[in-house]
Amino acid sequence: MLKVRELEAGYGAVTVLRGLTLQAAPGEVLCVMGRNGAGKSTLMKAIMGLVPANAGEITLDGTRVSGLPAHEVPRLGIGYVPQGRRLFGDLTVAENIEIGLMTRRHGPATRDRVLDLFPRLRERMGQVSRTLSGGEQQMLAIARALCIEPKVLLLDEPTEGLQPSMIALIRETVVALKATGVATVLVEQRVDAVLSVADRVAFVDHGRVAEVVPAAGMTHNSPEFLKYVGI
Amino acid sequence: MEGLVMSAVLALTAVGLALVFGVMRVVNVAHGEFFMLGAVAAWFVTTWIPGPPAVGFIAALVLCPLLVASVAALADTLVLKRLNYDPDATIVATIGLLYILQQAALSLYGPDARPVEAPFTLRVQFPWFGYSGYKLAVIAAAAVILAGVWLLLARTKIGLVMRATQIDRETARAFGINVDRVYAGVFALGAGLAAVAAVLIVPIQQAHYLMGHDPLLLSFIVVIIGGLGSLRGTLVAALLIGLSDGVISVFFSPTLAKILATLFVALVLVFRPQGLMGRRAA
Amino acid sequence: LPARFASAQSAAPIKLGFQLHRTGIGAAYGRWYERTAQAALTLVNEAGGINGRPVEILFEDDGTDPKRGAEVMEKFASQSNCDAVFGALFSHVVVGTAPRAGELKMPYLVCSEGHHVASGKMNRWTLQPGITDVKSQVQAMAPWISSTLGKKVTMIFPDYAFGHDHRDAFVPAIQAAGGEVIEQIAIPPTETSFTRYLPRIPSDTEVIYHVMVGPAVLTFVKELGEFYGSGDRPQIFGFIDSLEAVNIASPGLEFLEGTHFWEGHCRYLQEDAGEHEATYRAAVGVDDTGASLADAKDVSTYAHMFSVWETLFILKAGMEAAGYQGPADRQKLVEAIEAMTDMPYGIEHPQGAKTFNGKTHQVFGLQYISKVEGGKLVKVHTTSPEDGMYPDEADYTSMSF
Amino acid sequence: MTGTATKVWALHLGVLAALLAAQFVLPAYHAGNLARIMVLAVYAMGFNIAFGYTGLLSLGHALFFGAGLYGMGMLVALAGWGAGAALVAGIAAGGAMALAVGLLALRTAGVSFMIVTLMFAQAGYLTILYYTPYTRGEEGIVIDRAARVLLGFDLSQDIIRYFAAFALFAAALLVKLALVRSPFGRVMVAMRENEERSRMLGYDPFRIKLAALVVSGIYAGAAGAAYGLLFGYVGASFASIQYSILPLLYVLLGGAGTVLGPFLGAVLMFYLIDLASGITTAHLLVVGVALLVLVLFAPKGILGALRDRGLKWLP
Amino acid sequence: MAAVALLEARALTRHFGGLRAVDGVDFDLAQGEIHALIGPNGAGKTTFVSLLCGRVPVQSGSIRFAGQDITKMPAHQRVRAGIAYTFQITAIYARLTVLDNIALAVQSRGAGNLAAESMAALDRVGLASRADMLAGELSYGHQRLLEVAMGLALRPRLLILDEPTQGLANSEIDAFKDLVRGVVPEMTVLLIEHNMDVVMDLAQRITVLNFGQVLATGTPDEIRANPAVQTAYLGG
Ligand SMILES: Nc1ncnc2c1ncn2[C@@H]1O[C@H](COP(=O)(O)OP(=O)(O)OP(=O)(O)O)[C@@H](O)[C@H]1O
Ligand SMILES: Nc1ncnc2c1ncn2[C@@H]1O[C@H](COP(=O)(O)OP(=O)(O)OP(=O)(O)O)[C@@H](O)[C@H]1O
Ligand SMILES: [Mg+2]
Ligand SMILES: [Mg+2]
Repeated sequence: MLKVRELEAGYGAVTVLRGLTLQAAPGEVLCVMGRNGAGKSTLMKAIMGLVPANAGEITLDGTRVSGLPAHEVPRLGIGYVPQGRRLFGDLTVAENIEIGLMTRRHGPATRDRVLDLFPRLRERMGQVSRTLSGGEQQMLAIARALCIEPKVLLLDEPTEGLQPSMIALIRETVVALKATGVATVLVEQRVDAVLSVADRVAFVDHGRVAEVVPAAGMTHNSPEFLKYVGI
Repeated sequence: MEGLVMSAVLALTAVGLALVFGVMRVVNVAHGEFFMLGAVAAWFVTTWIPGPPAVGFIAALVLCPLLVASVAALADTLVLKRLNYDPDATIVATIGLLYILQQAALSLYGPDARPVEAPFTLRVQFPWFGYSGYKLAVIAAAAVILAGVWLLLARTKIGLVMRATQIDRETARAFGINVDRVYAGVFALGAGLAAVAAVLIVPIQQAHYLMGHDPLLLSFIVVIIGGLGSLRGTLVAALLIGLSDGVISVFFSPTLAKILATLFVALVLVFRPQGLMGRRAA
Repeated sequence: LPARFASAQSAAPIKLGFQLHRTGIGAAYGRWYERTAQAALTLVNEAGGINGRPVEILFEDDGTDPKRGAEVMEKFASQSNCDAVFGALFSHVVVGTAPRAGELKMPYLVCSEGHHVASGKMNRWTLQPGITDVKSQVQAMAPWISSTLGKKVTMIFPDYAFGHDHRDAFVPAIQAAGGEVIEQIAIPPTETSFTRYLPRIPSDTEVIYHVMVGPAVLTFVKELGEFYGSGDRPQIFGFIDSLEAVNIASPGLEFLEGTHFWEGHCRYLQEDAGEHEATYRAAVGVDDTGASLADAKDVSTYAHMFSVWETLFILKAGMEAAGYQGPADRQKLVEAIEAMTDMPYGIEHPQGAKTFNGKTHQVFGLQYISKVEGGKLVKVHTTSPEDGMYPDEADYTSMSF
Repeated sequence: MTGTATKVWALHLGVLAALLAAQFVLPAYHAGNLARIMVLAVYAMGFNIAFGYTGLLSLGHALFFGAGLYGMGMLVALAGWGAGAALVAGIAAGGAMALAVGLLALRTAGVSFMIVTLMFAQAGYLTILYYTPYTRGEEGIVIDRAARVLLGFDLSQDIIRYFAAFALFAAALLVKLALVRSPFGRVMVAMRENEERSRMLGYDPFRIKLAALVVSGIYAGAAGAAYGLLFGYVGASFASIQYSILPLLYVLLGGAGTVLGPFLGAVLMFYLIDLASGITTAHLLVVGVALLVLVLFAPKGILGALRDRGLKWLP
Repeated sequence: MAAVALLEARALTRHFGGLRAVDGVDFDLAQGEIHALIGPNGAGKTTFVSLLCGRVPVQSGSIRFAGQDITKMPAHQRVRAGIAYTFQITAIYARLTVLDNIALAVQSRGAGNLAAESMAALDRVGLASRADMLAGELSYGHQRLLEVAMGLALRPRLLILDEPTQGLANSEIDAFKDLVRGVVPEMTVLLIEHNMDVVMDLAQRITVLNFGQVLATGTPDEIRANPAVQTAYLGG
């Protein structure tokens, strides 16, 4: 289980996260919502060790994650799909996958399992990833993260800029992952996307989790949406 | 032929620079000093080690690059890393490094140019003039090492990790790549390659504490002309630079040939800014 | 202070600034220039200093750079209040510094070989009393080359001012001596390898005249050796500048056996060396092969560094002649040096007797030609002072201070 | 807004006033140094306009400095021109050279630009060496003292030299200050920050960069011509690559994209070398270590660091 | 749609190597309309508008804008002629303040009172309170807004918005819709969007691109009903 407790983090003198607490259990999809600039991406980066935690603690199954050098975080089993995909654009699809596999030294078996989820990628292993279409790039970014066989998967706005059919595809993938026992933390702006996959929704406001609400029973008109993301 | 020797050595040095520049985006002004350090160290090693020149030379060929690589790795961890590889700050830092290395060589080695004995003195005699067998060996050695570097980059996981780091270091970290170690390694490898080039050249040219200047400039030119990130381009450019003024000097006085060659190469870049083999930036 | 310095009130030391090529391209020379100056200084002070005052030398690195050279001059004059400045060898430093010396009214005694002083391009404050200029050296050499080595000469020289000076002086000189220059190979300044130029040497060349400087010269000599191999080759005459601070016995230089060199001062102790030679060598710390007493691998810039020694003694003589008291007498010092003519052989002039030309601010002396025999430089010819004379090109004494 | 403007002008006029007064209080040695530093600072300021503000990292500025130096020097030494006319010609030569280089080199960007300018400068340097009969190559030429008289002032006199250097420096500083605070200054910075964006705001990157480079070249040419006139020496070493790197170093030390940074960097570098060489014979080591320490503590240069630590208004 | 045509593109083509990114597109924009451009990822939308605004040179075909042939006109002149483009991938001056970012746009069109007009432009998108922040320190969504604000500040005749709502929270999307509605009919808006709510809400006409070619053009209702669009894009 991923636990974030009283986390404070920011950029230089700017503090963005101010005592943020949340947790995600295996097999659960936790959606994180909040206004622009609330600190959602910063939370993801802080978990990954890419932004240093100034106070508070992050643990994964009891192991302390915060304070580790950034490159050791994924080795514990945390997969990350950054906002804007951030593929290794000049590398081929196969090489991007290879990097993912190297993180925790997984072999061809893992690769096959992941590619089974994304048959389209299997057709394009030799293509330079920069030239993939937006949706394909997003698939690759998720596939790459899955190659580390994560216990926790962090997805930062994975449907951004995608055509509706692609969005549906990504959503299906998230649901499929749930069944494998992965804890998913999903940053998402679209209410309908959230409602269709989330188990719980955490609303971030001013660097804190203001409220955590079970998704079951929420509708488009739930007051939390109005309050924290302004609908 | 002379141009080929020069091209070979230049290619080695330039590939070292290209690695550092390509992966780390660091304009390493001290690259030439690593070259110099390799040459100077080669002099010390060959002088200390008794026995036939070949023994000392081979020892130098192994030890000097290692030594220079460790100096570079040290510089990386102590200074460049702390600067977060900020492009401007690293220019100042490597200028500082340049001064330090130059002074170290001047104080410990002295200002004189000193020769290192070639490992063998085979001479290939053509009817009209003679040619040093050692120079042919340099060309061959450089070719082998370059092939090795190419294999390393294109065919191994180390190469893949380096390329991934080059493209996006933050994301590389998020996939378990120890970027600090990759950077230190690349900086060391780059410096080591310059040192190898220097050890190969000292039996032909002498070790001198200011000898790093020209290789630095030429390497930069070669790297950019070749097209960043293209090993093949770097090679072609090294050949182009190594041979160009030789060809032009058939028609003009040597100095004028140098001027024209310089302008010519500059114009190549003006009309093909991405370099010979480089990809045009998006 | 030692009692031998005359009186307490005048015992403030005389301060001399030394523009030292400690770093930069001239560093190989600078190191030995510093040692030579120190040795001469010790001697001067042991003998009672100048005008009864101890002498002190301030060494300051000029980085072999004209801009820094001028700054160093400024420092000597304005900050240290030196009485005179000397020591610079590389001509761009000299030319870059001389204007400032003139403005600061600082006697500037250069140890460079350039023709720039005698050509009248400097100023009243700049003098070259320690060493003969290139024009004179070359001219003195030409008759011997033509008569002994051969008449058809190919010149190989660096394609910049120093090389051009050689070309401009040697071509007419060898013609006057009945020879001719059949090919001139000017090597670009940034070159580090020379093999590609060597095929341009005409096959009927009788003498190769080479003058290269900088750290690449060893390469040049080696490549020349590789080019000719053990086959026939023309006579070879070079300026020792190519091999200053380099051991003739270095690997790759075997080829030099039997070739000739100009030497400003014979590096190897000659059989017929003058009486002061041994004293001079001991003082500077050089053995009979021209290497450091402390380290036989550390070869000196023997052919040039005497100029530093001699210049210090000229300063002494000049100051004594002028009754030099302090910076206010700097002009008198220059006038006193201008008035000098004969400089007889002695410990003050261990390289040989010289004649100073006050009008051109240039000294003229003997030149030596040596042959490499058994890995040593053996003197085979000494030019006469007249060989190197040429008509005055300037009269500094008519210029204002 | 106006509060900032007052502070800015007060600071810069204050610096100028202090420099003006320095001549009367400083010992001759330091005054002499300052004169030299001010001229070189003009060169670095020009470099900063291209590099610090417009983002054009040129490694060929020695060509523009050299154009000013030789443009002035050759006309005086060979054609017998007067100092005033030659000075103007030297400045023009710097600008013209920058224009010519810019027309070609600005077709490239980033590192390619860096290398193209470097190579043009190298060609220029070799050209100076090649025409030794006129230029005396690396040995250089002395500008006759008699020729160094401008508007009746003898530039070889220390005081006059100082004021001449000061006048040039002051003019350069104020013009630069006005320039970078003008709308055009903001557009230059826009080029540095994001060229594609600027194009889509309706600016022509090529022309703006060319204009900035020409201004930069004019500064460099002015510094070169003034250097030759004030110090009486014209030599090829000033056109060598070292003199292209020098202003870069000054600018980075003082703070890229700051008005006073280049001057500060020049002062710092000069005294670093001067003091270090007084302390030890291994002075390059001291200078090298000092550079490392400086850059570790102020990676954006001194003024850059100050700007980050609160003096946001520093232009 | 009786309005006069502001922009006419004819047989516009741009290939990258073998890839037909834009392939013979005919396209008209009426003065004062809000026109949406949709299509699958990689359909060539960005490339197409890049041809219109001059960021990518035209390979063949022609473009007329306000009666003038601008096919060969360089990008910066097209901006001056009244075509503004906001980038799909945020392109702001990260190290300049928000105010400077806007000022650069305002000064480009030669405004009188730079400071006042810049603040007014920021106010319109609700960024006035952040005028002194460095643009790079804005959150992603605010950077998007700034991007749009710069386009608006140019007061163009044609405003091209490339996925402007990407990364915006729902509340901001609503504000954004109001903003866009407010600029017509003085400006004409060409909008690339994947968010169908926004498209259907705002657009008067929609063009669908697929594989570099126009698949359909029509009103929102027509497009929604078009089976080809359903399969190619909206998914099912
Ligand atoms: N590199 C940075 N330096 C300084 N401040 C930053 C930096 N990156 C982000 N910030 C600030 O941190 C805060 C949170 O940013 P973050 O990117 O986490 O927001 P977000 O919730 O992901 O927003 P969005 O929905 O727009 O992506 C913002 O106020 C932003 O201005
Ligand atoms: N400079 C370029 N070089 C090569 N191919 C390019 C270039 N620019 C775009 N492409 C390719 O052209 C095609 C169309 O790209 P474009 O960006 O126009 O798509 P889009 O419709 O905007 O997609 P999205 O909705 O994902 O933004 C893509 O396959 C893309 O990879
Ligand atoms: Mg975010
Ligand atoms: Mg697009």
